[in-house]
Amino acid sequence: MAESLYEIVEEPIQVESLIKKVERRESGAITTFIGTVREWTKGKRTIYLQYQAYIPMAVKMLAKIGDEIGDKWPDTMVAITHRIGHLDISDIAVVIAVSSPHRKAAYEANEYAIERIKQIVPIWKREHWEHGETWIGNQLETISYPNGKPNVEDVKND
Amino acid sequence: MAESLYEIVEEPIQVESLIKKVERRESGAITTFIGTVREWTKGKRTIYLQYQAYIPMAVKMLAKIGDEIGDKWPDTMVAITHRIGHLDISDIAVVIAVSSPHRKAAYEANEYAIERIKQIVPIWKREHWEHGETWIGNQLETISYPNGKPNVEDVKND
Amino acid sequence: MIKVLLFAHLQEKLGKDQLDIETNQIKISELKHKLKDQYYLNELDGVMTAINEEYATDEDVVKSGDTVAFIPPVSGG
Amino acid sequence: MIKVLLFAHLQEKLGKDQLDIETNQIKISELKHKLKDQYYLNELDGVMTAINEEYATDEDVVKSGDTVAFIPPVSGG
Repeated sequence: MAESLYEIVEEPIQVESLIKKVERRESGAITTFIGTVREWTKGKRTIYLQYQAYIPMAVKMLAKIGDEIGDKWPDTMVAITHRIGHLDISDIAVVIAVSSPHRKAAYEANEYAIERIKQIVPIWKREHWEHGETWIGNQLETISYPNGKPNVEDVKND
Repeated sequence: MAESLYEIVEEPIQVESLIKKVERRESGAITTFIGTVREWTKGKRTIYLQYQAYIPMAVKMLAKIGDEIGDKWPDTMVAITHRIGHLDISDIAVVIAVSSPHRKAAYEANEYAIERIKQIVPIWKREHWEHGETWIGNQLETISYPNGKPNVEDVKND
Repeated sequence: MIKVLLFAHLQEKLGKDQLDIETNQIKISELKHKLKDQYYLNELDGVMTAINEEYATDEDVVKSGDTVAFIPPVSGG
Repeated sequence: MIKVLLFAHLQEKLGKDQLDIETNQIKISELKHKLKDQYYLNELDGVMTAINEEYATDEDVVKSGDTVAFIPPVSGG
């Protein structure tokens, strides 16, 4: 396989291309997670988003998530692409595809991937609200890392 | 929306078309489950599959699953397409797409849908193995319904 | 007349996917008994029944004009 | 020389995405202190650090040729 399983891109993401990357004859299940730009968050209207990444480290951390999944769910195969730059409402920010012989692992590994992305991958979202703008992850949700490293327990379901 | 959310088809399923059906401005997450034909099951090699359905009832039962999901996860939207006829290895048999403002419900509702499909939707799979063939659901996995109706507890993770 | 639909191995065994039963009304348990006798369809034990595309029980009664489908354990997905 | 990369609000506050620090080696905690003093970057509290694209702690030491990145709480996905 010449193509990369872990990518940060500036162009729209094609879901089918990620599905193709994880297709195997031994698969019986493929799950995908598609993160899209939502218009309303807690009563505030988003106009558009900007994502910024520390690209080489972000790719490394995506690959690290893939390695973690390989340890926890040995028969799975994972591909992740995250888009950066300007994204409008309903645009796709991230796609995670997981294939597995059996479905349970495909769901679990997929959900694990998005939780880890929100913990360790150096990507930042700037929300452009109807009235103002802000980098998410600092002012709104004051998270700090007392242990030096991001922790599984920090994750919220958003 | 003129297009149907619940379909039984004989042609290949396009994943993107199901994603389009559930896209909404209020969505932040779309999950898909793609069930594919697996080559090996417990050491036996599959050559191809044939699916048969009681089509009008199958469509009704898919819609019922959608209603159940609407009750359990009120903000979600669901689309399901199941293919019947001759399917080769890696062909897509079923696609489930769920959109939701938040990701947890999108995963949970999606997994619920595939479990319910395996319980109540009148579709049968005929396995054509390397050495012989059989309808799945009778000889191999002798399930009966003592309570009159298929039950959640019957489901296995395959 | 009651229309009876057969699927999967039931259909294969009988060599047809549909039967017409000439009766005004009959309980599902009796209909199953009748078909087991007439066609040696012992496979009807442990098979679900749908009346007019909704799951039903052996105690339900079908009338002329109804469609009965025998639903072997399903294996979609 | 140590290369320092800045992202998100840190980058915005400083008006640049990169700084070069002329030193042979320095502990991360000291580097943070230095930048807080020099650029009023109090935002460096509660910010993670990466050395050569791997997460590091305030106790780690960087040497000339290393790349340090300050990683505010991430918000991808």
